[in-house]
Amino acid sequence: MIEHFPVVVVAASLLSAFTILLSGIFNRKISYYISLGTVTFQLTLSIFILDYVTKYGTIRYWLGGWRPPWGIEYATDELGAYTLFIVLFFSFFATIYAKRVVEKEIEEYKIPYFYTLWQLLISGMCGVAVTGDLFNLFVFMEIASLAGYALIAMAGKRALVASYNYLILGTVGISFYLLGTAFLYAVTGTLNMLDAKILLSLLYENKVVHAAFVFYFIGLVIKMALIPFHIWQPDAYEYSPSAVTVLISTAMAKINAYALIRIVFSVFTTEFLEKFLAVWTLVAWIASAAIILGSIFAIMQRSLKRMLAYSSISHVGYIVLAMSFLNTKWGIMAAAAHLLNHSLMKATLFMVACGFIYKTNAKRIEELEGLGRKMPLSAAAFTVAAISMIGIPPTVGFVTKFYIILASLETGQFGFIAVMIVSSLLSLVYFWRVIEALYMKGHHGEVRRDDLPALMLYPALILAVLCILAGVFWLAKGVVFLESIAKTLEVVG
Amino acid sequence: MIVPLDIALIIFLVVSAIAALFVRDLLASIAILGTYTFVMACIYVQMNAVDVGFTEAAIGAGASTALMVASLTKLQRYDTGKRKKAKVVIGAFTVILLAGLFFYVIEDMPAFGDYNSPANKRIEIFEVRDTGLSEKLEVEKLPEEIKSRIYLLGYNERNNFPSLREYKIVWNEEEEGWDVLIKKNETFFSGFEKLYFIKKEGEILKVYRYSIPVRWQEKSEEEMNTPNMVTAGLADYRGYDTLGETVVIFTAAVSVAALLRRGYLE
Amino acid sequence: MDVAEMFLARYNYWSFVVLMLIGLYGAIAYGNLVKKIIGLSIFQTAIFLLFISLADVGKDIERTLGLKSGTAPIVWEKGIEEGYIYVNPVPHVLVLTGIVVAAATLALALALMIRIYREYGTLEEDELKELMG
Amino acid sequence: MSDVNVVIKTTVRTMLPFIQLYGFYVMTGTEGAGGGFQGGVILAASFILYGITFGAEKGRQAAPESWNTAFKSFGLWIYAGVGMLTILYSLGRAEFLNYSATFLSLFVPHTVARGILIADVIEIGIGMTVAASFISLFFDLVWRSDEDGRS
Repeated sequence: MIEHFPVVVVAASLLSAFTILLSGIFNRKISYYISLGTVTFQLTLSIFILDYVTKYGTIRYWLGGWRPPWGIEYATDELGAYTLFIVLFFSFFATIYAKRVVEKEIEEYKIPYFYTLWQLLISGMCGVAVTGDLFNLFVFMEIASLAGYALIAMAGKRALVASYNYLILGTVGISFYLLGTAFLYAVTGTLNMLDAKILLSLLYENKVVHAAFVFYFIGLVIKMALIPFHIWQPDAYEYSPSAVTVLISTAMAKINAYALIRIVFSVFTTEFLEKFLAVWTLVAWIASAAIILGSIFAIMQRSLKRMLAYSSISHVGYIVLAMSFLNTKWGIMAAAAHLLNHSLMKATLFMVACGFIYKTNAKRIEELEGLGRKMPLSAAAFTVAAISMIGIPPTVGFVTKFYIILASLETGQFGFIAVMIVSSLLSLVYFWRVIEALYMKGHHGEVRRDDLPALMLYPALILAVLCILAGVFWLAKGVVFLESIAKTLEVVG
Repeated sequence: MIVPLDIALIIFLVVSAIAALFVRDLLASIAILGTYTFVMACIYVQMNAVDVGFTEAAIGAGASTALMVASLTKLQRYDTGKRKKAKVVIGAFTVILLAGLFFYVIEDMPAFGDYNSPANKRIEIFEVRDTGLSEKLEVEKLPEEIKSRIYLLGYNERNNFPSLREYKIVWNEEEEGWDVLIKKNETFFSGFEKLYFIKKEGEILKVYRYSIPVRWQEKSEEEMNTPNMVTAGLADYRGYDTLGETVVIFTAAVSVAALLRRGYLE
Repeated sequence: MDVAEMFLARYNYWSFVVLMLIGLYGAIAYGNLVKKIIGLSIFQTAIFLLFISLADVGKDIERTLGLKSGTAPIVWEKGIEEGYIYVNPVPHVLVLTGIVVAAATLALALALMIRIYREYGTLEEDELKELMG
Repeated sequence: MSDVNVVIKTTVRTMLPFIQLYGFYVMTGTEGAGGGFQGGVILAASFILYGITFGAEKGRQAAPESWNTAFKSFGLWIYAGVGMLTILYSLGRAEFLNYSATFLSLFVPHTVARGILIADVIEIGIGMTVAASFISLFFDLVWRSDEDGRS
C-alpha cells in the first residue's frame, strides 16, 4: 500500500489545484482551506514515506505498470523521501503563514488563482523529489518554475521585472538541463536514472558524457543561483509576495539543490568526478567565493529582505562546497543536513522580515528601530535564527559548518576551514546590524506591544525553536540517518 | 530523411533565425519566427517525425505566433536596438565557450541516421572471449560468465532490474545473434521480453542491451491496440510525463489569468 | 576524425549548434524583452531539433543501395516487408512535451511583458533598470 | 463592424463547424498522427478565428470564461482521475495510470481497453484542457485589457 504514496502525494496536490480553480467560481474563501487540507494530507503521507524508506529501503514504483527503462519510474530513496518531507514541511508552515499576508497583499478575486498556483508549485516540487526519471524531473521542475514565476509576479510593479529576469534565466537553465538529457540519451539510450548510472559507468571516457555533465551542472546551478549566475535571485526574493518569498527561498531553492545532488551523485557518481578532480576542486573554490561574496553583498544591503536574499546566495555556496568533498562522507552529509538547516533558518528569518513589513511597513534595516520591544516574540524568533546563521552551537547553522570543517580536516583541504570562519564573522556583521536596530536603537520609553497575528507568529516561533532542536538532533541521533544518505549516494569515507 | 532537402531547409532556418533577431520591427520579427517554426515543422516531418511536425505547426507556428501577434498590439512595436556593451560581451563569450565545448564533443556523437546507435537500437555493455560460450548459447543456455558479468554491472534484483533466473534464448535471424528474453513481471504483462542481445564477432561475444524504442516499436499494437507508437508512448508508456505536460499548459493559463484579469472571470 | 566525417556525416549536429548559439546569444545580449523571448524560442527549438535528429534512421539515398531507410513510427506492415524501419518514437514523445512547455513559457512571458509595459511604458532593459531605481 | 466584412463573416461562419470537426477528428483515434494537443489547439483556433472575425466581445460570449475554467479543470480531472481510479479499482494492485485496471476491462480484453482509454478518454481530457487553456490564454492577452490602466 505504502508504495503508492509518492505518486498519491503528487496527484493529490494536482487534483486540489484543479479543484481550487473550479471552486473559485462559486466561493473564494474556500480555496485557502482546500490548500491547507491538501498540504496537511501530503505532509502526513510524506512522514509515512520517510519512515518506510528508512526501514525498508528505496521505494521503486513503475508508473503505468511499465518496467524501466521502458516506462517512468518513481524511485524514492532516503534522500528523496527526506527532501519530500522538507518540501512539504515548509509548504505546510508557509501555507499557515500565507493566510493573513495573502489577504493583505493579493486582490480578493485573485486569491483562488494564488492558491491554484501555490498547489501547482508544491506538486511540481514533490514530483522532482520523488522521481527516478531524468525527463520526468524536467517536466515537474518546469511546472514548479512556471508556477513560481507567476507567483512572484503577482506582487506587481518591480516583481514583474524580477519575475521576467527569473523566467529568462530559469528557462535557459532548464533548457541546459534538457540539452544534458539529450546528450545523455544520445550515448546511453535511456532516461532512467539508475539505468543511466549503470550504463554511464562504461562511458566515463566519452566526451558527450562530459558535455552532458557540464550542461546539467550549469543548468541546475543557474536555477540554484550560485555566483556568478545569481543576478535574478535578489530581485525575485525581495519583491515577491511575502508568502511566496517564504516558500521559494526554502522549498524551491532546496529542490534545485536536491536535483543537483541527485544528478551529480546518483547519475554520474563520485567515480566519474574523481576523473576530473581539478575541475571539481575549481567548483569548490567557486562555491567558497560564493560564500564570501554573498556575505559581503549582504553587508552592503539596506533592505532587510534583500540582505536575506544575498545571504541565501552565500548559503547556496555552502551546499555546493559540501558536495565537492569526494573522499569523505562528511561532505555530502553536510549538504544533506543543510537542505533542512538552511530552510529552517531562512523560513524563520523571512517570516519575521515579512511580518515587519506586514505590521509596520518597515523594509529597510534602519526602520526596524525599537521593534524588538514592540514585537518581542517575532524579534526573539529572528534573533534565534540569526544566531543560528552565525553558527553558534548547538544551532543548525553550527552543524553544517562543523560537518564541513570535519570534511576539510579529513581531506586535508584546510583552506575551507578559513572560509567557514570568515563566513561566520561576516554573517555576524550583517546580522548584528539588524539585532542592534531591533533592540538597542530607538527611544527607550514604554512601547505598546503589538505583535504579529497568531497565524503568522506561531509558525515563525516553532521554526525558531526547531533551529535549536534540529541542531541537537543532527549532532546526536541524526548522524545515523545522514550516514545512510551518504551510503545510498555511494560516497565513500 | 532526404538529404538535399534537409540541407536546404536548414540553411533557410539559420538565415531566418538570424533575421528574426536582426529585424528592428518586432511584428516582422515575429512573422519571421513564425516561418522559422514552420520550416522547423517541415524538417521534423521529413525526418519522419509526423506527430512532432504536426504539433510544432499547430502549437509552435500557429498558436504561439498568434499569441505573440495578439500581445504585440499591447506592446511597443519597434526595438530601439540599444544593447549594453557588457551584455554583448557576455553573450559573445558564452557563445564562444559553448562552441568550443561542442567542437570537443563532436567526435563521440553517434552518426546521423545510424539505426544501431544506443538511442535507436541497443547499447554494448561488455564483451567476453568466446571460450565455448557460443555452444552453450546454441542449446539455449546462458553461460554463467555472462550472467555474472550482467549481475555485477548492476542489472540485478537489488536494483529492481529483472533477474536472470528465468530467461529464454532465441536466435534472431535478422540480426544474426541471440536475443535473451527475460520475465517482465509487470502487473498485466508478465510474459517474456527481449532485453539483451548477444552477437558473435570472430572470437569475441559482444553483449548488448536493447534500448527503449525496441519495446515501443514491437509491442505497442499488441499491448494497447494502438498502431501509432507516438500516441502509445505519449499516453501510455510515458503517460505520466504527458499528465505533467498538460498541467504545464494549465499552469500557463492560470498564470496569465492571474496576471492580466480584472476579475475572477473577466 | 577527418573533416568530411566531422561535418558532413554530422551536419544535423552542426545545424543544431548554430541555431542554439544564435538563440542563446539573442536571449543574453539583446536589451529588448521581446527579442529576448524570440532568442529563447530559437534556442529551445534547436534543442528539439537535436532530439529529433537523434531519432532519425537511414537516408533516402541509401535505399537505392539496398540499405534500410526510416519511416514514421506508425505500424505499417507492408513497408517493413519492403525494407523500411521505424524511426525511434521516444525522442518524439519527449519533444512533444518540450514544445508544449516552450509554448507555455512563451505565453507567461508575454503576459509579464504586457504588465511590464503597462507599468513602466518601455520594454528596454536598461530603461527599465533606470525606472526601477 | 462594417458590411465590408460580410464576406469574411460568412466564410468564417461556414468554416467553423468543419474546423471543429477536424479538431475532434485529430483529437481521438490512434491510427494516424495527432492527439489531444494538436486537436485541442485546432479546436481553440476555431474559437480564436471567431473572436478575430466578430470581435473579442462576441468571441467571449461564444466561449464564456466560466466554461473555460470548468473545462480546464475537468480535462485534467479526467486524466488524473483515471490514474487514481486505476489504483482504487484494483485495490492497490495496479499502479497509477495503469489503464488495464479499470471497469472497461470487464467488457473487453484489457489490451483493447487500454487502446480505448488512450484514444477516447485520455486524449479527450487533454484536448479539453488544451483547448480551454489556449482560448483563455488568447482572450486574456487580447481582450479589453488596455482600456483602463488597472490591472
